[in-house]
Amino acid sequence: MIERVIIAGSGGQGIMLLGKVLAEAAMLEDRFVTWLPSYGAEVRGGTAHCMVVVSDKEIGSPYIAQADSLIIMNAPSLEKFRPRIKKGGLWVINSSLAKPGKIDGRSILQYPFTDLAVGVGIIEVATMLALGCFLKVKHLVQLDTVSSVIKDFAPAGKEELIRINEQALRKGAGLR
Amino acid sequence: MIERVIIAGSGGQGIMLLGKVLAEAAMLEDRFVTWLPSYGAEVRGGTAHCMVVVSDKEIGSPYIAQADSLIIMNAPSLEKFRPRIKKGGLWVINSSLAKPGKIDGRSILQYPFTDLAVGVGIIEVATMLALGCFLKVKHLVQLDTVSSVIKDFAPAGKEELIRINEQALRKGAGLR
Amino acid sequence: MAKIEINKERCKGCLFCISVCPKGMLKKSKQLNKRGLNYAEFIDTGSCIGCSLCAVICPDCCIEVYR
Amino acid sequence: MAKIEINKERCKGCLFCISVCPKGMLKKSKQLNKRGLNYAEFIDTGSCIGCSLCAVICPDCCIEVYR
Amino acid sequence: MNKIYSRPKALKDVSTHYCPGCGHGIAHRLIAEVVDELGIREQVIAVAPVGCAVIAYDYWAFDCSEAAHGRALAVATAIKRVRPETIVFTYQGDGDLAAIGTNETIHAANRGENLTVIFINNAVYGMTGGQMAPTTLLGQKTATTPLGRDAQLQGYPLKISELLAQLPGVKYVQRTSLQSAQDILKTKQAIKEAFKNQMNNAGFSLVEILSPCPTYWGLSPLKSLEWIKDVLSKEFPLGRIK
Amino acid sequence: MNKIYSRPKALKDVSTHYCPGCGHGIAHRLIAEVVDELGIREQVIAVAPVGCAVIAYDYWAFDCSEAAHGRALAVATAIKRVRPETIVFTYQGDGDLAAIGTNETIHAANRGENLTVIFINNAVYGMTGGQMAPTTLLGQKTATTPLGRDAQLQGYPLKISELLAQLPGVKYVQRTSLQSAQDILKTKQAIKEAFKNQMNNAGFSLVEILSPCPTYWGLSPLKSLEWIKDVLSKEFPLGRIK
Amino acid sequence: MKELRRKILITGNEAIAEGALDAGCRFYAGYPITPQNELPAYMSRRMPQVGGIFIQAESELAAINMVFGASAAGALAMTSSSSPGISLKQEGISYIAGARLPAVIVNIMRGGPGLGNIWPAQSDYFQATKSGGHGDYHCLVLAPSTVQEAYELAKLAFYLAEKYRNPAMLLADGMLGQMMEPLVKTSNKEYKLKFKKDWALTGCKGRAPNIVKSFYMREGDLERFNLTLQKHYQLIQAKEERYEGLFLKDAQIILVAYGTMARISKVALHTLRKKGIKAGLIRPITLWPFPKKAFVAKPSSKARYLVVEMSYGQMLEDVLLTVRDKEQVEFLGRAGGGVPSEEEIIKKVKKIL
Amino acid sequence: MKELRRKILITGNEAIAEGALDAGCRFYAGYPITPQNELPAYMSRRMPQVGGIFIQAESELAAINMVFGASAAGALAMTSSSSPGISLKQEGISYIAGARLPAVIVNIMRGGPGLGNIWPAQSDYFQATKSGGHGDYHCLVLAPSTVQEAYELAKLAFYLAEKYRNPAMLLADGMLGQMMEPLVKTSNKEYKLKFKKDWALTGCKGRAPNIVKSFYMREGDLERFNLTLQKHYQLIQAKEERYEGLFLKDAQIILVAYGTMARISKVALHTLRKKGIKAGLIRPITLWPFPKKAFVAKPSSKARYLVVEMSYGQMLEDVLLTVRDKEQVEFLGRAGGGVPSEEEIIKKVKKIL
Ligand SMILES: Cc1ncc(C[n+]2csc(CCOP(=O)(O)OP(=O)(O)O)c2C)c(N)n1
Ligand SMILES: Cc1ncc(C[n+]2csc(CCOP(=O)(O)OP(=O)(O)O)c2C)c(N)n1
Ligand code: SF4
Ligand code: SF4
Ligand code: SF4
Ligand code: SF4
Ligand code: SF4
Ligand code: SF4
Ligand SMILES: [Mg+2]
Ligand SMILES: [Mg+2]
Repeated sequence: MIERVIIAGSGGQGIMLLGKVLAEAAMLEDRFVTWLPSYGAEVRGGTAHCMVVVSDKEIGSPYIAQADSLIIMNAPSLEKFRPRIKKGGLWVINSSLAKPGKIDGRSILQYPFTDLAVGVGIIEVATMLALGCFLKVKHLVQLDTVSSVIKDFAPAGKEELIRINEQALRKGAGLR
Repeated sequence: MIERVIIAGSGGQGIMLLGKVLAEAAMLEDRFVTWLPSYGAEVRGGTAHCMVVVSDKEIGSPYIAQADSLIIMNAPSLEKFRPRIKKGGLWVINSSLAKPGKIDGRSILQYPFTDLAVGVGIIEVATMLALGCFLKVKHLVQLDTVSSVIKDFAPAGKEELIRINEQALRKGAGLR
Repeated sequence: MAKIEINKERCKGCLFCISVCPKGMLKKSKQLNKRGLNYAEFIDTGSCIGCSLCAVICPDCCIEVYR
Repeated sequence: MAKIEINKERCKGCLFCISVCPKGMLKKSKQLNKRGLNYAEFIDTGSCIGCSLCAVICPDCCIEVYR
Repeated sequence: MNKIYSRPKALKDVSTHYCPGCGHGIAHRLIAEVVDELGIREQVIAVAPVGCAVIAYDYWAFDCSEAAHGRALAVATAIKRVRPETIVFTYQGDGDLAAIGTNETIHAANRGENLTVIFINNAVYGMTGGQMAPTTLLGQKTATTPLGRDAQLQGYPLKISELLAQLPGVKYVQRTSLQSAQDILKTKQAIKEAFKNQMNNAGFSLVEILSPCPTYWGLSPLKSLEWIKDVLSKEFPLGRIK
Repeated sequence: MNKIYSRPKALKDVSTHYCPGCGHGIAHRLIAEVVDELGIREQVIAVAPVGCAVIAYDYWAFDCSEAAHGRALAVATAIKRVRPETIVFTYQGDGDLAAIGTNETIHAANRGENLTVIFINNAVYGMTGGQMAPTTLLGQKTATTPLGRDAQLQGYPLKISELLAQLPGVKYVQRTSLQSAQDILKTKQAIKEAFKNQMNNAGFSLVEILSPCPTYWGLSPLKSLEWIKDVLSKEFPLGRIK
Repeated sequence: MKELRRKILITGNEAIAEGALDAGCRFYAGYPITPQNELPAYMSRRMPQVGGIFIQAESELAAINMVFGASAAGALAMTSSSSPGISLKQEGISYIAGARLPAVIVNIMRGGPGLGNIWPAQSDYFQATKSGGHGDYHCLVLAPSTVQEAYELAKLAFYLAEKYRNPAMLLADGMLGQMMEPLVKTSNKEYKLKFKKDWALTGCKGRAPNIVKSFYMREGDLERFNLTLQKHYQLIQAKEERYEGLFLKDAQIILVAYGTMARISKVALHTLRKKGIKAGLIRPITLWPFPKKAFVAKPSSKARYLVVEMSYGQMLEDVLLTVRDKEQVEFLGRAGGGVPSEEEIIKKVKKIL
Repeated sequence: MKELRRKILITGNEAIAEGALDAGCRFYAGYPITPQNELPAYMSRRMPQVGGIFIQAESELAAINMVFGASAAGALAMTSSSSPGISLKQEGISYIAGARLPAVIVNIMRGGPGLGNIWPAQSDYFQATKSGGHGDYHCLVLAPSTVQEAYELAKLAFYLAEKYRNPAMLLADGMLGQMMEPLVKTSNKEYKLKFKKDWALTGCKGRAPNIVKSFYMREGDLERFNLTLQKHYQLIQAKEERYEGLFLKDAQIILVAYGTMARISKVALHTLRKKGIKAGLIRPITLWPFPKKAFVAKPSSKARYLVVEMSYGQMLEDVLLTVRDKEQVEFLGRAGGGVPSEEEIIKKVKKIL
């Protein structure tokens, strides 16, 4: 088993964190895992992305030329990574900010994560919604493991934050 | 034919120039010739020396481990280069400033070049006396060639200087 | 009578122009541009005095001023 | 009553000491030392006041002063 | 209606890679405007060393040279000496000019090279991710001063413009800011002065510009302008230094 | 009679390689005397970079480190930070401190490193054969300014002590000379002050010493002292700078 | 679950820093440059916590010379940078080698030459292994290929540096530096990290003064010193070669790769084996000394080597110098940010066989 | 006598400067360091006479980057230094190579590592030929062995630098730099030294703006640039190998040496021949590209090579990479100021045969 995921969006959306949460969860489940941040002057302005590879064998390159899954959180990322997914790969798209237009293949999950996040209470949890949604299809890691990572990452005394994030995760996983 | 000459004395004596005059004369007589200045922090304070190799074949190293001739203009140089002459090599020693003590072999020319130079008029020409003296034995180059080099080296309008240098050279060559 | 034109695709939504306009002619868009950002919009109420302050402060040279 | 001692083999003949002695107690040697240099000599005429100026200025730390 | 404000010719009609609210964009434009107004676009050679503005050559419509980090003034010195008929300027960040390049800066200034220096002080290293710059304020948190800059450990914000002003070879030193439209216009005047000095062979001229880096100040663009006004320009006072 | 002036303990009983009349010998001795008088010989660590005095470690009887040309203050910064209980000083020429090492000099000073700097200004590069130094005077002929230093081409003698005095991290800056016995005694006092500052954790202290290089000034030793008095110290005025 | 907690997810850059700290490194000086910025950032947080010293130097030159000073004063000292910054440190590294000081230098390589870009590369192999600075000296060069190994080789680098009083370099690329992987911290028990430093500068209390220097003025002295160094290098060469060998017994095609390139080669190797192709792998862990012994045990005289690099044939030269027959050696390389992929390796292997 | 006047007695350092001036070099920036000080001193006198620019820079870093700027502006530009100073220039040299700028760098080598001493050495061969800076680049490296050749190769260095838009290095040692020998100046007619420089920075009058840079940010761009560079290097390798071969036809023992070491080897060769020993000499003139073709024409398969260096086996590696059978290659090297003498070479040859 090897799963290569590219997660992309804009700077402030918590893209890197999404990837780290996924990677950390995979680690806790004793998988081989790598996480690679985006390179280059792209950091300025536009898009941010990271690459996560989860496998049950040693991983060669953490760099993903062709992804098994794409989690896309805004429009420019969609344009940028459109050519970077394998045939038949899974698209998870934040339709609040990105309209995919015509995409080949049927594995497309698109939900308005940003709008839903505003519903849950804070816009930042859009990524958790997307992660939940992604995991429901890919079963890469247990939701419970992700929950425990969320708890780990949160600063002490931020129970409320943890609750909202977990809620978003579960809600994402429930989207259908 | 190859002749390796080390010329040594103190900083202000014109040691480098002596070597250059000899080298230039050899060049004018179409010999292969190299001139190498002294190396290192020795330049400070103490002694100065240069190495001149004259040959009718291409010259390998300009560095002289064992000299055919030593021209020694002061006492510290004598100590320093005492071990650096071949058996049977020629010593030319400025006895005004260096007392050789016991030296093996018979090829020793020692004259009070500094005192003689004062006699000629300027102390700086001690080196020319030594050069003349050396050439009288070694015949490496013609005295006339050296004269022409002296003329070449002198700044314009310094006829008197040229005259004194030439005089010193001839006088050196006449010492016996 | 003056007006400005904003190149909305170049706009990065820093809001500088909005903050300097003495006439309050600019506001943040609801829409996103292709960069995914809320850009500055010129709401032409006819009060623009062509002072060019908005253009002077724009880091992305998005604004042209007409008078 | 004072006097100085000069390490003549260390002396480089800069003449600094000679130039600073208020009593003119020092002079340049006629002889050369082993470096081949004319060194400074202390001519003890009994006037040395032990002011140490000669020692203070000596770059080669050749001079000791006694009083 | 006539167009009374539009993109200067010396600024290519392309979008930049800078973050929203970044001062580099403003400074680039001001230089381009001055170049246009002085009519020297075909004479100008820019030297842009490593820093967020390393690809300024993609934005300016005149000859440009890259420079290794800190070496802009060495490169510019040579260009100007080889081609005295051109107008050569450097565009340097605080890290470039006042950290790794301090030596080149001091000595080019001391030689009185007839150059124009545009010095973008944003109190951080932008390009590399917001580390401490020589100009970082005491207490300012950066990627390498997680507890804030501490005078005991990291020393004081370096006022290199004030140092340079001491040197006899230096003709003109002015500190300006991009904190408001008015300040931007003053900055433009200073830049123009600095270019004119070179055209008049008057010697080394430098304009230090306090410039927002919202990204690594952790502030919104607008708050960044306020921070310049309320905090940064208190440590780095605006005005003519020489 | 008692011995009232003799070789300090901190100065090894060996002959130096310096030219006749070279100021390095005097400066070495003064430092050794101060070290003896403060009783810190077993605490001191010297950093002597490349220059005529590179083998100062052969003359001083305390711990010494070499440093690459210009990097003495980087080396010293680290030694002092690692061993705050020691007394660390650098001994740098004008080429070292004010040309290739300008960056290290300015930044160590700006960090206010608790160090002592002995700065030997002899207005030339001695070690390499008398080339122009940053402190070379206008008109002064050197191996690389055969026509004399020209402000137009080579800039002005760099007064780096005055620059350093501007920095808040700097505690003490004094310029002295070796031109006379009196000046030598003043120099010693300044050196002592600079060491005491470090012992009191007061921060960066620097003594700039105008020092004769008869060899590359092309003057006799005595004329060299005169030249310091009549010429060099006119450009580099003696006294407390900070 | 608690048990698993021992693993931490961390970047290669941070793992190196953590390894250094665990080895006892208490002095770090560096200057920002991508793609190694996580390392100084991490040090800036952690050093004060462990009572160590973190200095953001004014330049790479200052940083390497601070390391010189810190090491001269007896500290375990380190600096890090990436390609252009490492070029600037070459004089300082040569001085450290010449003064026989232990020190660790980290190069997280990026694309060159010049400013190049910040993508990963392995184009500084020559610089690292053949002494980019002046003089006949060597750094020990260690090349981790996982985050775990980055941590461990950081410790090993300090151990070897201290043991041999020699600079040691960790050579990795931006990919390894910036990626995160799980790390399990290990104890130091393999290494005795306390060496007597009677040469260090501490103030000469109760002993003769110490001198730290690389200058040998008197005729013959520097040559003698160099001969000592050469003996020292021979000793290191004899004792410290390290590599990982996989499937060498029956291999017909042996991939030779280090660092990130070795990870990718390893995956290619497994794929090849699955396809029935007898592939093997030599992964040099020490680049200097180059693991010659890995090439001694070569099975069949018909076996071929395929050197894979993120550069245009640098380690290749060491392989050619090591194997008996140069005809046996093939090469695949990309650089400037280009990384040979698993597929490219497999394709090349098929072409060779 | 008049006729003979065309010869001048001059140091190697000055001969290089004179060659550069005759080639049209009009920009020099450098920083003092022994044993190359005669070169900048000479330039400081001569440049104003020919309307050129001489700058004593504040450091070696400033100097190499001034050369970058001067070359970017279209001038024939040069810098010189000795080993430690050349180490400091490595970043700058890599930038010059990355920006495809012509420039000439002179390294008058001294003993290393570190401060070492100021005696002659050849210990920077690796640094010069294997790119001491970061990235996959090459300098053209030329190694004169007489003062006459120092002059001529200085001219050739400019010619090749300009022709290939590539940095060229003159690699010599302190002995050659400081010694005087007769020089006969030659005309430039072999070289066309006017190249069109439509890339130079002159102000963009009547053309699109020019950009001088080594930065390639967009994915793939830097790799593409590197591939262009590599092609360029192959071309140079194919066209510019230069060497002197003596008595290769029947040689049983072939000395391989460059620079000062080659002069000494040549004398040893003649002595050996006189003694009836069939010795030969390969003297690489270009060190990069290394003159592989010199080794193709090897006469008898039993002939041996003796590589002689003032270092501990650096060029040796290039010889080993070039010859078919490594067993044929023997080595004699000293460094740190030690220079193998004629006698040592002869002794070694006798031992081998
Ligand atoms: C020799 C070298 N060291 C470090 C770097 C990494 N680097 C690139 S730009 C930069 C500093 C950027 O700061 P600044 O000059 O203030 O410009 P800004 O990005 O803030 O505008 C650094 C450290 C480099 N490219 N080269
Ligand atoms: C990197 C480097 N550049 C240049 C040199 C050569 N060098 C040695 S000392 C020196 C300068 C000496 O001048 P200064 O620092 O003023 O000391 P002084 O000899 O005058 O006392 C130079 C240029 C060197 N050793 N290393
Ligand atoms: S020109 Fe002036 S008034 Fe008009 S929109 Fe811009 S800032 Fe407002
Ligand atoms: S100032 Fe420019 S970039 Fe900023 S919001 Fe206004 S138009 Fe957009
Ligand atoms: S101690 Fe004073 S008086 Fe005596 S010799 Fe010295 S300078 Fe003269
Ligand atoms: S001051 Fe010292 S070195 Fe100079 S002459 Fe006097 S004793 Fe000799
Ligand atoms: S990081 Fe700062 S300086 Fe760089 S582009 Fe962004 S805002 Fe501008
Ligand atoms: S050259 Fe100058 S500084 Fe050096 S030892 Fe001689 S007099 Fe002193
Ligand atoms: Mg900045
Ligand atoms: Mg000096």
